[in-house]
Amino acid sequence: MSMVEALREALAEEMRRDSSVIVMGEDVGVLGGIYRVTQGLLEEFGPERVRDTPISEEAFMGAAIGAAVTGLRPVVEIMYADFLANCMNQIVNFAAKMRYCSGGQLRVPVVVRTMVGHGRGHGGDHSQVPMTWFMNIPGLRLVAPSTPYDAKGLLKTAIRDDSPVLFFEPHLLYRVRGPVPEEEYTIPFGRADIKRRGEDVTIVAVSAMVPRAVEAHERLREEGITAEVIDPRTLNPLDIETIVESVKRTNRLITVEYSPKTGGVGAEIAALVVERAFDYLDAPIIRVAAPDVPVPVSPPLGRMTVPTVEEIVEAVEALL
Amino acid sequence: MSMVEALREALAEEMRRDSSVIVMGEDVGVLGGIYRVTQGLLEEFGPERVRDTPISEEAFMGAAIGAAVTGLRPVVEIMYADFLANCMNQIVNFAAKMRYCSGGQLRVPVVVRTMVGHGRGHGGDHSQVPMTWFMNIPGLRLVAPSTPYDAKGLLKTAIRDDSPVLFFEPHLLYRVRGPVPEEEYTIPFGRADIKRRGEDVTIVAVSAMVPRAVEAHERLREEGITAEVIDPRTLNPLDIETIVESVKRTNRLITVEYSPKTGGVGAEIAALVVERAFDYLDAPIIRVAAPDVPVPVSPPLGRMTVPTVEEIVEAVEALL
Amino acid sequence: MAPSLDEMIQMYRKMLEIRRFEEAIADLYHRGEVPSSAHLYIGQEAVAVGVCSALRRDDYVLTTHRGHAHNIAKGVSMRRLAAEILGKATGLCKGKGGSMRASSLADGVVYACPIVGSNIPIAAGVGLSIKLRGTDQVVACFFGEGASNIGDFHEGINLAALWRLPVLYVCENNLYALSVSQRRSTLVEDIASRASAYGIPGVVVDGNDVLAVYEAARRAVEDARGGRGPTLIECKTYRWLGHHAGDPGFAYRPKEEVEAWRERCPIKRFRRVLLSRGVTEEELASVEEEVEEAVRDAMDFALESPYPGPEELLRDVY
Amino acid sequence: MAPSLDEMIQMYRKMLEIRRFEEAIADLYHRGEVPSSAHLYIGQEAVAVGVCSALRRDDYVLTTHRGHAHNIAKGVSMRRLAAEILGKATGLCKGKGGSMRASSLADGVVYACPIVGSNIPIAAGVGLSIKLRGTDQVVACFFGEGASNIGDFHEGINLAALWRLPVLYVCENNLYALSVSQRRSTLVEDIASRASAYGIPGVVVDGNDVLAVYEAARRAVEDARGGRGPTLIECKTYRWLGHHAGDPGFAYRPKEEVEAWRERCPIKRFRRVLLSRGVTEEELASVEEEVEEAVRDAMDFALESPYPGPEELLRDVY
Ligand SMILES: Cc1ncc(C[n+]2csc(CCOP(=O)(O)OP(=O)(O)O)c2C)c(N)n1
Ligand SMILES: Cc1ncc(C[n+]2csc(CCOP(=O)(O)OP(=O)(O)O)c2C)c(N)n1
Ligand SMILES: [Mg+2]
Ligand SMILES: [Mg+2]
Repeated sequence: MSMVEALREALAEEMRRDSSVIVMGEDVGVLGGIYRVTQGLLEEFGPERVRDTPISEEAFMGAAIGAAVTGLRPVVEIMYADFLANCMNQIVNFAAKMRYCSGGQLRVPVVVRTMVGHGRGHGGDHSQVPMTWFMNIPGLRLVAPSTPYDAKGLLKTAIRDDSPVLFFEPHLLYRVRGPVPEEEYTIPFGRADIKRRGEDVTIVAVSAMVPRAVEAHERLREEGITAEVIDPRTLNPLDIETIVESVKRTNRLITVEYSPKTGGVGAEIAALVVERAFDYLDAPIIRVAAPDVPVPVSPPLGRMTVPTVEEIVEAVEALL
Repeated sequence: MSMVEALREALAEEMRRDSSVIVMGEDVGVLGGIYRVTQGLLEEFGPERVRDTPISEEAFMGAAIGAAVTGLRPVVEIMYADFLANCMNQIVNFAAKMRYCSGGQLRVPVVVRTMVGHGRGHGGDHSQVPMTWFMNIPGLRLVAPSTPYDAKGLLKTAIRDDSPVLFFEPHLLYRVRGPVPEEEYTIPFGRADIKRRGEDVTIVAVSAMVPRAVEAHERLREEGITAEVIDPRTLNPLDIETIVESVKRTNRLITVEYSPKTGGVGAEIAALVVERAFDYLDAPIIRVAAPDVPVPVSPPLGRMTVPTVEEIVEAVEALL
Repeated sequence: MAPSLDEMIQMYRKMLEIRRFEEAIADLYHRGEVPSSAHLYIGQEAVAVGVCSALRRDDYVLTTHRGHAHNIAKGVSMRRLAAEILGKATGLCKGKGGSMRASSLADGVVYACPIVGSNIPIAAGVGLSIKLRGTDQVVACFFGEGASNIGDFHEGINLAALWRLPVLYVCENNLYALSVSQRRSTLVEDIASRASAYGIPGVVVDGNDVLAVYEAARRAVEDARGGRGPTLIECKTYRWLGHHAGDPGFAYRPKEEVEAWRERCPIKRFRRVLLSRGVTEEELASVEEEVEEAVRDAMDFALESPYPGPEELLRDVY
Repeated sequence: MAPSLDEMIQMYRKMLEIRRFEEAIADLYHRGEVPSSAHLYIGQEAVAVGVCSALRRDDYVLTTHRGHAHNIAKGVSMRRLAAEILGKATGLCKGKGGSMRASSLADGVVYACPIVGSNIPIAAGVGLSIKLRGTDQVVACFFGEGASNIGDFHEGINLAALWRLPVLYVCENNLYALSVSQRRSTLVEDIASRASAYGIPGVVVDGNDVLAVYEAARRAVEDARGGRGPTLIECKTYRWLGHHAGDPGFAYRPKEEVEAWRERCPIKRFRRVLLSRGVTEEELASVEEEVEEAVRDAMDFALESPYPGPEELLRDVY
C-alpha cells in the first residue's frame, strides 16, 4: 500500500481505539485532505472529530494545544510544512515548552502532520523541508518516515505519545508502495532502521532521501563497494548509537538530506559522530544536501535542489 | 560606551545619512525601546520615521518588507527574539525568498534587531537564542555582535546591505562597555575577529559567549595553555576560512554558544571544520552549549543553562 | 441574578487578597527576590474577581503575563503562587515557570501565556475539549486590549465563534500596552465592537465595578454553557502601576490620568457598596485582617521555601 | 465618474485577455507544460479589471496564488507572464517564481504572495513607503475571503488603518477557500463588515459587475490618495473552475451553484452593457480577435522560450 494509505489506516485505527483522538486542519474533512490522507475519516468519525478549519494555522495549532492539555489527542494537518512558519509561535513557545514551564503539570499530546519537500515546481515557499527549524527546540519530537510501514507504525506511536510530535511526510514518497502487515504494530521512537548492511561507508539518509541512498547502495555494489544505509526515522530522539556503531565499522560517513546544506540535519549528525567516534573516522564527513537557495519553480533548476542517486554515489566515491 | 549606546549611535548616524532609513517596533518611540536602544530617535527624527507599532509582529514585519521592496530601509525591533516565532512566516517565506523568487526584481533591505538570551529569569519563551531557526534559510544574513565596537560597525553595514539581516543583540552584553571610535566606520560581513591568539586549541564562541571564552583564555594561560579565541561575528556569511586556518594550527576545536546543544550553531561549525580540515584535527570537537531544556525561571536552574567560563576551561582541559 | 451577600463578601476578600498580594510581590521585587519581571494587577481587581466569581470550580481559566490575580480569584493557593513567582521548588510549576507562567491545572488555571494573545486560540481548544468530552464546563480567557491587535485574537475568536465553543473572552482594557496607548494602536474605540467581526456578542462593562463585571460574566457563562458560543466582554479599567514592577509607569502616561483612575479604586468602591447593603465595618475589618495575615503567610512560605535542586533541570522536558 | 467608452472597451479587452489567457494556461497545464499548480481566475475577471482600471500606471498591486489576472489587468506583458508560468528564462521572474509568484515590479505588481494573507501587511508597508516618499501613489491588495480569517488580515489592516496608509484592500469573495465554503469558515456574512473592527469603511459590491467594482475602487483610490486611509472592498464573485487547474471543483460545490454563477458571466454581462451604449458588434468582434491573437502569441512565446541555464541556480539569493 502507499504511504498515503498507510497514514490513513493509522489515523483510522487510532481514532477507533481512542475517542480522544481528533483530526483537524484545512480541507481535511469534506475533501479528505489535499493529498487524501484523511479521506473517509469524516464519514466514519463525523464532523465533531474530523474538523475542517478556516485558514488560521496559528489558531488551530493553538486550539489543538488547548485541547491536548485538557484531555484530547489532536492530530493537526499543516498542508505544506512551509506553513509551520505561520504557527511557529504556538509550536515553539507553547507546545514545546508548556510541560516544562508548568513544572510537569501539563502534557501536550499533539501530533502535527505536515508535508515536506514538494519536489515539483511549487516554489520556494511551498517546498521546504524545515526539520532543522525545530531541532534546536527541546520538548518536541521530530519524526521523518520514509516507507509506508514506518509511516503507519510511527504515526501510531506519535498519537500515543504524550509529547508534541512534528511528523514530516515526504511528498516525493506519498505514492510509493510498500508492504504493511494486517496486524497492529507500532514503531518506537529513537530506533534507526538499517536499510542495507555494508562495510565501506555509512550513509545516513533522511526522509525522501532514503530510497535514493538505497539505490546508491545497489549501484555501488556493482562497483564492489558496500555502503551501510541508515534511516534514523526519528530525528528527536535521534538514534545516534546505531549511527556511531556503524561508523565504527565503516570509518566513513555521508549524510543525505534535501534541505539546504547549511544548518541542515547533516550538521548535527556529523557533529555527534565526531564527538563520539572521532578516532574511528578515516575521512571527512560529506553532507549531501540541497544547495543554499530557495527552491526555484523552473524544472531544470528545481531538479538541481533535490540530491540524486548520482550525487550520493559520487560522494561515496570521493570518500574512498 | 555600552553596546546599547553604540547601537543607538549607529541608528542615529544611518538615519541622518539616509532619509530612507526608518525604525519601527513595539515601544521604540515614546519609550525609546524597553532596553533604550532607540532612545532619542523619536525626538530627532519624528514620528514618521520612528514608529511605535501595535502588538502585531507579523504585520509590522510584513510592512517593513513591503516598505523595503519599494524604497525604504526599515530597521525593525523585535523585543525578544522568541517573538520571531510570531513573524516567522514573513521572515522566512518573504524577506528571505522574495529576491530569488522574483528573479532578482526585488531587494529586501530590512534589518531585524532583536534581543537574545535574556540570561535572567524571564523563562523559556523569553530567553531563547534562536539563531539556528534561521541558519537553514538561504537569503538571510545573520549577525551576532559581542562588543559595542562590533555592534555599531555591523549594524551600519546591516542597514546598508540590500539583503534582509537578522541582528541578534545579547542582553547579557547590553550594558558592558567597550571602546568605540569617534570616526565613522563599518565592519564587513563575513570577517571573523580573532580575539586572542593561541596555539593549543581553537575556541569559536558566539554572541554573549565571546567574553567568557576570552576569560577562559586568560585562565588557561595561567596553566600554560594558549587558546585561540574566534568570534565569527556573522553566522551568515560565516568566515569559515579563518576558523579552518586556526584549526589547522591548533588541531583542536571547541564551539561555545548558549542555545541548546542539539541543532545549535556549533553543529554547523563542527561539520564545516570536519569537511575542510579533517586531516588536521587531533581530537574530537567539543560543543559547549546550553542543555537541551527550555530555560527555567528559578535562578539556580536558570544559571545552569548559560555556559560558564569554568565549563569552557574544562572542555579545553578535556581535549588536551 | 446577583450574588448573595456572603458571596459578595468573598468577592471583596478576593479583591483584597489580590491587592495585598501584589503589593507584597512589588516589595519582594524591589528587594531582589523575584527572578523575573512581575506584571502587577493593582487597580484591575474587579475584573479577575468579577469574572472568576461567575465560574464554577471545575471551569477553566487562561491568563497572561499579568496573571497572579486570575490565579488568586480562581482559588489557587497564594503560598504556592508566591513560591512560583520566587522560583521556588514549592511553587505551582516547581519554580520553572515563574511569575509569567504561574498556573495550576488542578484549580482550573490551565496556563499563563506570556506571549501576548497566544492564550486566545489555546482557550478555543480548551473549549473544544469541553465540547467533545461533553461536560458543561466553560473557559474564561483573559487578555489586554493590546492583545486585541495580534493575529491570535482574530483567528482564535473566529474559530471559537464558528464552532460555538464555551469560551468567555475577557478583554481587560487598561488603556495601555506597555507604553503604547490604545489610541496609538488602533482606531477602534471599543474592543468589544470587534465581536461583530466574528458574529458573536460583544459587551462593554465598567471594569472597576465588580458587580457589573460579575453580571456580564454570568450572562456569558449562561450562553456558553447553553451551547450558544463565546462572548467578548471588554472591561474598561486601568493599571495603577507601571507595566511591570520595575517600571514607574509615568514616562508614557499623564500623572493626572493615573491620579484620576486611582480615585476610582474598585476595592474602595465595592467596600462602600457592601456597607450600604448592611455589612458592618467590623465584618470588613476582620476580612481585611485575615487577608493581610494570609498574604504575609504566603510570602513567608515562599521566602522560606527551597529552590529546586539541580536534578530538576532535565525533568519535565518530555 | 464613469469611465469613458474607450476606457470601457479597454476594460472589456482586459477581461477577455484574462479569460482567454487562463483558458490557454489550463490547456497547457493539462498538456503537462506548467511545472507548478495554476490557480485560475475564470469567472472573477470583473474584479481585477474593475480595480486596476481605477489605478494609475505608477500605482502598486499585490496579488496572491491566483494572480495571473491582476498582472494582466495592471498591464504586464502576457508573453512574459506566460513564460513565467512555464518556468522559462524569459519569464517575469526568470522562471524562478512560477505561476504563484509571477509579478512585475516595473509594472507596479510588487509580488504575488502564495501564503494566504501575507500580502496584506506587505501592502501596508508599500503604503508606508508611498507615504514617506511623499508620492501620491496607492496600492491595491487582492486576497480571497478565506484569507480574511488569518492573522495577517487583522494585523495588517489594523496597521494600515491606524497609519492611514493609501491601500485598497480588495477581498475577492468567491465563496470558497479551496474546499471550505465561507459559511464553514466564519459566522460573518459580509467580509466587508469586518472593516468596522479597524475603523475604516467597508464596501460590498457585485464582483461580477465591472463598472460597480470600478466605481467602488475609484472612490477608495480617491480616499487613499487624499490621505484618508484604506478601504476594504468586498467583491462577491465566484470561480467557475476548481481551486487549481487540476481540481475539477465539484467535490465540495453543488453543480447547480456552479451553473447559476456561470449564468452570471461578468464578460457577457459587460458585453451587453457595451452594446447598449452603442459599441458595435464589429468593434467587439475585432477586440475579441485581437485578444485571441495576443494570447496565442503569448503562449507561443512562452513555449518557445528556453529554460534558464544552470548558472541561474545560485543567482539572486543575496
Ligand atoms: C507577541 C508579543 N509581543 C510583545 C510582547 C511584549 N509585551 C509583553 S506585555 C506587553 C503589553 C501587553 O499589553 P496588553 O495586552 O494591553 O496587556 P497589559 O499588559 O496591559 O495587561 C507587551 C508588548 C509579548 N509578550 N508578546
Ligand atoms: C497560510 C496558508 N494556509 C494554507 C494555504 C493553502 N491554500 C492555498 S490557496 C487556499 C485557499 C485560499 O482561499 P481564498 O483566500 O478564499 O482565495 P481563493 O483561492 O478562493 O482565491 C489555501 C487554503 C496557503 N497557501 N497559505
Ligand atoms: Mg493593556
Ligand atoms: Mg475564496
